[in-house]
Amino acid sequence: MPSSRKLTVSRAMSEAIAQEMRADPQTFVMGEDVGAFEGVFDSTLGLLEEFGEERVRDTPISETGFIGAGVGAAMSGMRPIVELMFVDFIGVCMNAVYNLAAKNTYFSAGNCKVPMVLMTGTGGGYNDAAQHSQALHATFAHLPGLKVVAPSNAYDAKGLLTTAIRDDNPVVYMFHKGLQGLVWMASPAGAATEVPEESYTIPFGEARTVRSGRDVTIVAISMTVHGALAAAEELATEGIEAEVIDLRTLVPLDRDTVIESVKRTGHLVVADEDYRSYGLTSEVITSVVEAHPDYLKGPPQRVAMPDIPVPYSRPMEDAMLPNAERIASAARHTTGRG
Amino acid sequence: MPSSRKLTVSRAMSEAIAQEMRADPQTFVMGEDVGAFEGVFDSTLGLLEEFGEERVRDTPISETGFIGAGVGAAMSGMRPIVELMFVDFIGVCMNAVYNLAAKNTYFSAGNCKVPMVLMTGTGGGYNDAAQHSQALHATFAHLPGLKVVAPSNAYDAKGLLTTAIRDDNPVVYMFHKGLQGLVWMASPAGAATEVPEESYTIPFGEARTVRSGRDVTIVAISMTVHGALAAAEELATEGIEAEVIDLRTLVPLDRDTVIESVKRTGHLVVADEDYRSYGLTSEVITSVVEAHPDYLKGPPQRVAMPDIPVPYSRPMEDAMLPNAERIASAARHTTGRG
Amino acid sequence: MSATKDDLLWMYAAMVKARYYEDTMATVYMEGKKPKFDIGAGLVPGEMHLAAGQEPCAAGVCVHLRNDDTVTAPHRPHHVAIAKGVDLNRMTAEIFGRVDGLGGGRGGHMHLFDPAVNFVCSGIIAEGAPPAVGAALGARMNGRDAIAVSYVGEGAPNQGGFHEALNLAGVWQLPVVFIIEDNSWGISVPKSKSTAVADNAIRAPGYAMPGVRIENNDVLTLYDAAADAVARARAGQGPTLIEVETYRYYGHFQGDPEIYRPKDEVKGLKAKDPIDRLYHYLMDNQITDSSDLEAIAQRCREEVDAAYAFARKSPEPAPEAALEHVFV
Amino acid sequence: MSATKDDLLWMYAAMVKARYYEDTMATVYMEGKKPKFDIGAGLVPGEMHLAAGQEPCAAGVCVHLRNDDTVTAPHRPHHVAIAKGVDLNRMTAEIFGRVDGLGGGRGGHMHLFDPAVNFVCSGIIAEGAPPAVGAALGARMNGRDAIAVSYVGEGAPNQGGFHEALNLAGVWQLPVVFIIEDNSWGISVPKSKSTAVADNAIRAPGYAMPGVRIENNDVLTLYDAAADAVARARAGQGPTLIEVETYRYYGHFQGDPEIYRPKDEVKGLKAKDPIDRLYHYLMDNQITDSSDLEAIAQRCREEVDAAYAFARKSPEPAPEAALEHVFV
Ligand SMILES: Cc1ncc(C[n+]2csc(CCOP(=O)(O)OP(=O)(O)O)c2C)c(N)n1
Ligand SMILES: Cc1ncc(C[n+]2csc(CCOP(=O)(O)OP(=O)(O)O)c2C)c(N)n1
Ligand SMILES: [Mg+2]
Ligand SMILES: [Mg+2]
Repeated sequence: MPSSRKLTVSRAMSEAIAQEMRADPQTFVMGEDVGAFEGVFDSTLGLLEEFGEERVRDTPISETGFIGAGVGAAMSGMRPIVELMFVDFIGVCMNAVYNLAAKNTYFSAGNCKVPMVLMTGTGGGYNDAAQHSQALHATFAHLPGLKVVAPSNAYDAKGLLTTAIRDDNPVVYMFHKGLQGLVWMASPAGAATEVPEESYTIPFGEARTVRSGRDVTIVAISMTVHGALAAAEELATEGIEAEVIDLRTLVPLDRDTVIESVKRTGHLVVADEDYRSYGLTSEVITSVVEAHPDYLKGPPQRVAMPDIPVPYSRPMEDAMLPNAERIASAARHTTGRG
Repeated sequence: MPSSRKLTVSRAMSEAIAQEMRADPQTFVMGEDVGAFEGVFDSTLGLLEEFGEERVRDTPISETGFIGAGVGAAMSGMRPIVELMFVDFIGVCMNAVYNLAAKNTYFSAGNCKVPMVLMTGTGGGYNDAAQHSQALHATFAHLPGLKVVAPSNAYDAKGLLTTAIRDDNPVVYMFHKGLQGLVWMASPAGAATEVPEESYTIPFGEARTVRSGRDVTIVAISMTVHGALAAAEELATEGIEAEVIDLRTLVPLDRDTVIESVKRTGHLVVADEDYRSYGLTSEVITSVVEAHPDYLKGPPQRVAMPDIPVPYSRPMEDAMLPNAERIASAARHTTGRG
Repeated sequence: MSATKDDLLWMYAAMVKARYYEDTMATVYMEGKKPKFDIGAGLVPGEMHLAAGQEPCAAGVCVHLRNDDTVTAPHRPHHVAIAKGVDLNRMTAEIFGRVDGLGGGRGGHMHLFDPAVNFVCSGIIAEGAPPAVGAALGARMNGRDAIAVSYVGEGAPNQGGFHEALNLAGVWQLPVVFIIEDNSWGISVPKSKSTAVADNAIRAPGYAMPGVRIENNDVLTLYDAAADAVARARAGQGPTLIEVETYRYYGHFQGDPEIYRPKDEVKGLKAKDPIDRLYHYLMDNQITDSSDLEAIAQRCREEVDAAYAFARKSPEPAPEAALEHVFV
Repeated sequence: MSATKDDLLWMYAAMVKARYYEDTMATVYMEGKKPKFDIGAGLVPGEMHLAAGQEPCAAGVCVHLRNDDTVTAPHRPHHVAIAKGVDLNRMTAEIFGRVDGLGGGRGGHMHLFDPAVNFVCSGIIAEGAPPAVGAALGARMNGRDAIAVSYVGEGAPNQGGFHEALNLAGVWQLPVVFIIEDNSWGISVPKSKSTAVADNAIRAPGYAMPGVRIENNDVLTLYDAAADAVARARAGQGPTLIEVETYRYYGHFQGDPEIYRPKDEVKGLKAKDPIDRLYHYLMDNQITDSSDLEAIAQRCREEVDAAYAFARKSPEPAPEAALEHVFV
């Protein structure tokens, strides 16, 4: 009988990694503070103890070096899982990701492959300011050759990470710090979930309809899924039934599930913690409109971080982050009930 | 009497820089091969000779170093113009741009400013493959704190560059290699234009309607402006009158001009050499739809680089780049005349 | 040892002030975070990196600097900011996220910008090194004899941007002094696991600059080495690299469980506390007396207390103010 | 000098083949680009970086390598690819952008991938250094004694990623050999303007590895130095840095106006051509005779000619094939 227990996202991630490392000796973890510290955001809990320093490898603060080394290791038959501590640090190493990991398969017509996972912490909400609070979803999703994953809960976190590790392509796995279930950072109630003990995968490119509803479609990802669900509860008390879709992956993007939902609801809100312009929100809205310009019965809404650096101070950050209130109000607006 | 002569984009750029360097001793140029070589894409023609090595400064291949140095120089009162030879190289130095140049003004509540221009060559079409042919417009435009400019012709190139140099904010000035008018690379006829000798500015955030038309709005930028114009000529012979809008800047983005045009034409095609997903095309389409969901009478169309690394081989690259034919066919499709 | 009495007392004050500032912050930071520690809760949210123990690195260098010299500091900036003369009230208000903060609450403790004394800092490792080169370049191009000092931790020299900055400063022979604060830890990673060499000064010849290593967190030898480096820079004789062995008393950030370091490491470090040592040096050499030193310490504490009081009183920013100052 | 006759003749062949390959390419590249040079026109479009003159760097190192050793090469890769044994037909077809190319025409001359001999290259400066470290790490983790060699030009050591790779290789003591091909130019920028030191070998101690400089493009001294470096790496004794003084006969890319370098520089370099010198060495020391050497050269030319013929005959890819192989 398959058993499960409630796990935080970080425990679910660590478990996925441990299971894959047990199954395949070519799998290893590398990054800053992934060893004795067990990951600054607990993504490598228990791994050093079980697998030792060679396979759970602390690195210097040399992201270009060790991510590039990950690519080289992956191309020579290993399956590295490399951590970029905060996604904000991508600026020092983006080349290794988008010019190297993302393109070598193509350059070689598939004769070389890069089975590497880059896992990285995203998001704000705990006042860490503009160099430690970004989501940057679209920064990765815009660049071809990378699969991009951003789970909202522990069940998905484990299944998607297992899929990522087994994928023969480079996968950017973006975990939200505020969903990890850290003892030192608040996380929403829905982030920790029942998680099966055995290993399982979740296919990329399949959004999950988290809540069904007939009046408005709220598309969300990562942290905003929780805001969207809270907004849906609130809206339900007002007689608006929201359908909430958790995209789970940005690349591949499950446009069909969104389109099918909007066909029924006629209204669309997209909630994303990344910056508003040139991001996920416009990609989702356009995907619907270009397929079926007549599905939308009201103006689609974006709820996203405005085009500003993430502010430090609590009142400012709170007012800028997408949250249940802003999502609900967008839903009211587009359905004409605001 | 103000005089003008026909200039290539590269001569127009070099002239703008020279005039600003004459006017302000704090202005200087720095980058790889900007001195004796006069810029790999001719952006610094004649500058070494006139201003000398100190103000026209060849750098090591250290983009993080010299762009970061540009930020430091700018914050200490200089007005550096820094060249990143190919935009594709942003991966080795993105941090200096988006975490440093783009955010210091905000962090300091405007007490510090970063009057730096980062000029960089974009685009494909001459078979230079996936690490030397990207447009990456949205990669910059997505990140707050940067103004992003991409001229399509010599007149705009000079005026926008002058505006950029005088701006007290960091400006990313993206010039398309294929528009420069290099002796060793083909460029479209419309790229070189009459250019006034005296200095002038063009405000950011003002799109230019290059051609008026009542049937369909084609929004373009940089190289795709020329494809859009050629498409419009072609469409005119079929009785479809296209309005062509040259955005000129991605940040700020002149949404109003596009919306006003689509209000009249009811149809929208967006042409961009950058990757299709999570880019300019969806941003423009969404900007129209969220403002006025009823303006569009047909499905909006994106003509962009597919989500693939830019292929090397000529038949493949030719088939993937946005061109007049693909733009015209998108216009026919959305107007129902395809 | 060449330090004048004035310089010695100035350094003593800078160190005492920084120490008291950090110890106060350690307490203040916990306000509203008990019984359960939540990084986003309380009076001062977000990450907090304190520099208690590292004061010599700040005082021994900044004593030689002028307002028009630029300093770029990393994520652990308070001691350097204090030694550089950053406005303490507005700095503290910034850390509190208040309207009177240096950035009106937009930046917080890793993003302190005080143009009056040319102080900047940033949260990305080694990010400050290239801008220091740029500031030095600007000064030289304008014929000014201002210099720039770039501070980083010992984890940073393995970051590409640091290397690029050193090479630029070397090839252009710019007036930059690079200070590496070697507290032997980069979060949980010891220097021996991050750095191919034990002593980063070994790398200096690779950039055509002198390299010096200061042992034992000693402010007096650092004073001398920095005096040379600053003088060379000001005279147009090019850059210098100085690595300082120093101590980190607190965790990497407040809340750090510190599972990675030996329980008694800090106790051992505190036994050779650099402020105590300077105190005894001043006393033993009869440079001053204990009442004088106590008066200095008292003034420092008052200044720090006043800064915290200022910050507490400063209003919270209006939420929509977040939309301002993206551009000037 | 320890090279066996076999090794000497192997190096001679590798150098002759590479030279003939590049000289042929220089001609072929111009097909369809006359009278007006247009980089996007002709049989072989795009940028073209030729390595004529730099053959010793390739031959003197790769002579010591096995198929399971990894080589990462930069934008100027042909001579190294040839010495590493990359499939010449498919390499040439790739440069021609044809279906039989190593990447089916997707990559072109800067992106040659031949997994059969573990050869990769890339167009971003220093981008190959970290992957070489990773390949070496993979080998060691699997208990294999394969090593990795990273090639860069002398412009690349000032790029952050190169530094990070050297430190990683040093701190983890991995089997990597770093080769710097110092042709003294980074496009138009001379080494003296890009690099704080004249000799990059000076930087090696900063990464806890030996550093060697080979003067005068000499394949024989390089052979020895590389033998040591490869042996050390294979034996688990860690990385080595070798900088080779070498010559670039052509412009940075084909079409380069070369306004930045003295008109007679290349003439001077050709007077001490490394292939000529090896030829005379082999003759003078009676290691072989001229007919043998001519036979070798003849075989090389035939192989190269065959590769170009193969490429010419290979079909153009279908346009829509561009959409394939983004993912495996
Ligand atoms: C590019 C980058 N990588 C990683 C981090 C995360 N990080 C912040 S501080 C730190 C350790 C820094 O160590 P060190 O340079 O020795 O400074 P210390 O904290 O000891 O003062 C790390 C890894 C970062 N801020 N930037
Ligand atoms: C990060 C990066 N910056 C700039 C370039 C452009 N570029 C290509 S080759 C080159 C010069 C390289 O010089 P060197 O390393 O000496 O190699 P060589 O061309 O002499 O073989 C430059 C600047 C690049 N490809 N990548
Ligand atoms: Mg440290
Ligand atoms: Mg060179």
